[in-house]
Amino acid sequence: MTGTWTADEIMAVEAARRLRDGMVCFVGIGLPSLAANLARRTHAPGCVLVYESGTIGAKPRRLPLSIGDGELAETADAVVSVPEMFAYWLQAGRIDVGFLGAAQIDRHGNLNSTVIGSYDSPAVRLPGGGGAPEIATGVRDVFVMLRQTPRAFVPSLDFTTSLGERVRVVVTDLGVLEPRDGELTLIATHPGVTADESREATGWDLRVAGDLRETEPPSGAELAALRSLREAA
Amino acid sequence: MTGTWTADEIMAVEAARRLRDGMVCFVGIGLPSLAANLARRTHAPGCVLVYESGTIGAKPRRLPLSIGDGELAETADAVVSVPEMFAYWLQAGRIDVGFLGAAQIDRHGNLNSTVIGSYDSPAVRLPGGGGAPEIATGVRDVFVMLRQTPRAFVPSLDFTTSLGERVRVVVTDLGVLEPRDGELTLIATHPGVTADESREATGWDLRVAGDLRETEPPSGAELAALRSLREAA
Amino acid sequence: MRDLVHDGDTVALEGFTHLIPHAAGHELIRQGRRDLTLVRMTPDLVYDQLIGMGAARKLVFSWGGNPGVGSLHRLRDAVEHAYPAPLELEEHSHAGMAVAYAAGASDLPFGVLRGYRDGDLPARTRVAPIECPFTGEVLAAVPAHRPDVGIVHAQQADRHGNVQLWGITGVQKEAVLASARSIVTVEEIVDELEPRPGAIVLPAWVVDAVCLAPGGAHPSYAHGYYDRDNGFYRAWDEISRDRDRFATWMRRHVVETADVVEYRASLAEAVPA
Amino acid sequence: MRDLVHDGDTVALEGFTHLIPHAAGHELIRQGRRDLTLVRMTPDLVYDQLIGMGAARKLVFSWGGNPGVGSLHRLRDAVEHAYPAPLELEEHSHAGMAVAYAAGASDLPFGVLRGYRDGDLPARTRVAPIECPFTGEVLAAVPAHRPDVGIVHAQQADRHGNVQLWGITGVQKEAVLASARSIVTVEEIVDELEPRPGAIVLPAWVVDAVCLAPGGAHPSYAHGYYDRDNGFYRAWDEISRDRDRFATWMRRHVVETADVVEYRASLAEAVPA
Repeated sequence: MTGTWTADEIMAVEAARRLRDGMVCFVGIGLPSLAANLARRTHAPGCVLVYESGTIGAKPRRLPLSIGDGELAETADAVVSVPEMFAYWLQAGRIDVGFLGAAQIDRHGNLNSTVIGSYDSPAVRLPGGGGAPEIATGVRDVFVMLRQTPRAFVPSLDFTTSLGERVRVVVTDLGVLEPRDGELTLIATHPGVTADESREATGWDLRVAGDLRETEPPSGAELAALRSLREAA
Repeated sequence: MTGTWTADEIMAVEAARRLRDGMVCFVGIGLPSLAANLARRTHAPGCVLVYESGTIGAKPRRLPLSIGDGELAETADAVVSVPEMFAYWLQAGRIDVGFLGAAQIDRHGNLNSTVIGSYDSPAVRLPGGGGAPEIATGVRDVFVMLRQTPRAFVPSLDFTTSLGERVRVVVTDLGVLEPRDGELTLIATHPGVTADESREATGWDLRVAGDLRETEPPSGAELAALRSLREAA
Repeated sequence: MRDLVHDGDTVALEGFTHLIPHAAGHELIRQGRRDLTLVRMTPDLVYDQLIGMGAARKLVFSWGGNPGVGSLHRLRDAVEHAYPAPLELEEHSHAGMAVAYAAGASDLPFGVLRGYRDGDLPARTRVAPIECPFTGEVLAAVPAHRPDVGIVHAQQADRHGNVQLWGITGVQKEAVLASARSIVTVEEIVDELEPRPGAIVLPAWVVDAVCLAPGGAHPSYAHGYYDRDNGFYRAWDEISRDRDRFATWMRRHVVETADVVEYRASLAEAVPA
Repeated sequence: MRDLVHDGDTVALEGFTHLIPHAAGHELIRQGRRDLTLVRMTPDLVYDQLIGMGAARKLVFSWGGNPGVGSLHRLRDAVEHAYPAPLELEEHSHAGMAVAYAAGASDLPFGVLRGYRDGDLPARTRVAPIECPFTGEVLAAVPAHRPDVGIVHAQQADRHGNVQLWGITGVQKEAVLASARSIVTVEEIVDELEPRPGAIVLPAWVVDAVCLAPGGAHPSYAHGYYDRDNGFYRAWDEISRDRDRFATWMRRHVVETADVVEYRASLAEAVPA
């Protein structure tokens, strides 16, 4: 089963690998949830999943389809109210890792999930910040998962929804970026992707690390765990 | 069974009579709890009892011995945390009546439950305010229950623990005081007690209402309900 | 509901991903309410419908998407093209909304959080810096939410009107307690509420009206009663994308149905077609 | 516990009328802890004992009586006569203590309430006026409680260290989450926690140590396990009134017992005598 995988799959695998056993993760739906649940099923079974709907220590048997899935409440160690979640758990600094996505990212890891165009007369009204502004400043480490295109990786955001100061890694469909000297820098490309392709998919002049490496391909075990998770959903 | 009753009994009966069906009462242990439970068993079965331990709508089958009695939690409509109790329920103005006691009261209904003597070097260190400061300003009507002596009914408090501005009635072992023109005024004496006896038991020059009346004696039904409550405890 | 919600009111229909009060939203549409200020952390389909039907003047929110699917097209159309009417936005973060509801439930004029730091959101919302009098740290103050009417959906009420909901309970207690008036729709009315793990109970004396509305959370779910209709959320993307198709759908399934029972029946009929 | 509580620490033993962590208090006495700042809404017998044994330098509290009985004589002796040592007081109202714990659990430097208005308490506690930036209303700010160690007693832990308590849960969650370190004593350790109505769960990763201490709330109670020992509360009035009698009692039942099991056994022996 190795040798062929989708962009979503390698993104989930690369993000999952960065989670350690026992880490407490604030998880959104979609790719972050896939990555975190994959980590729990592979190398980090003790990874604690926290969803902003109030479920702490959820151990879903199938991939949840919304952050408020009943499965999360049924398998959680505790279910708390939303005000408690944001005050006692996120703001209090109890979360190690928070995942964020966005429509736009800049070279400092700042994110836009609010509007394309001007705020008052937007070309595209996006859903908005949701939990992101306080996740971005309340967790220890922010992991961003985002497909790499010039429209998403922009020199200047149309709107700054959340700050990039705690962004430790950006996992894309083409490779992995980490901040080096305050600027997101390409540190790994996925198998079959060149640094130039990654630069072309970036709206600013992307720095490439001197020690650029290639992402380790998803293992058979990783892909099997990932696919069984998705099939169960 | 009428015709003879204790000071506690007539105080409980007089306080209970002031509770109406459906009123929400913040109840402390001792006489207030006795009064409120008596009201529920006589003319106000829908009186809602709230204890600061977090029990809302408690319907104790026997008189609780502490404000955190397990019986209260078992029979309550809801049990909430102490922070929630003080913020969402008391502070939010959802409570109609709060009962307070104290070591000292002045003519404006201000109460002292903190110290006798000076704060830094007290003759008697009392338990302190507990819930009283915010009960006194957070409920609509404050009912005070307090035995009337010159040591308790003082011209000037040693310490002001809670404010008298919402005190609507003071029920004592001798009679009933209500504020008239900003000063507590004797409006009723219990059967067998004279206005002079009440004045002698007061450390300031007690005003007596022109329409002073005599408290209606506890009825047989009231006393029976009261005594069965205490026996069950 | 006709007596408790008026044109121009500020109304909060809450339910965080779970127990979303769709039946109540539909009833507001049937009654032709106008100029509402709609408050809700996640507008979801329930506000997409109200906005698309022209019931709203203003939206107070923190995340306005179709969860797991994409955009709320009626919300976007209102913001991007003022269709069917302009929509004023008051935009928060989730944390800010939660604190604002909790402050409202506590009858405090504001709540405090460590948030709204830098970025462009603070300039677009109602937030003010507030300094800790002890440490000097500057935090964010948000004004309390004090809706005219709070509306939630719950699993059960008893015959006295006490309400119990369980599973993910979100911000529903705060939404009810922060509001001047409140309405609860329920899956069923029972003789006595059986205490449940994780439940919150709203005593009858803080609720103004309880309405029986079985299935009233659809397409959201009611823990212990029915699952989320994920297919409907996906289908909504197509239904709501086109103005006319949306209007036709709303007419058939909401405006021309009398209540939640007829609404559910109309959907069942539509599926084979 | 020896590793987690040090002389000079600020320690909060919480449990509002229910689940008072007496066994933990006794262990602090056996270990001879000194100069503690003791934080607790209702000091109760557990702090009367610690204060009488000279373990405390300061008390942070809101109501210091023997509930339903009268005074805490060791607390009074310390305040009125500096015996066995002077005791500094930081006095709050219940509402202020609750807000201070909630602020600590939220990692905010302060909390806000409508309270501490006039009267003599504001001058004797840590409180500051704070103005609402939106309405101008002046409210009270209290500094957050951030104890070094939070200690609570619970009914159950599972083998992973997750803790569940139910019944009246008071301010225990806040006390644990506001503290830098935390210790939970439990009635029993079970294979799996069965969700209970009204329960709060503290995940293992917010608790530093779980200690088995069956009966560890005595003379307080553990809902579902044993009742409050009202007779003991009444008896304490006499025991604690006299300095020597108190010292003798503490030596026999606490200092010279090894743990909660021996403590309970020593009480059983004492009753017939």
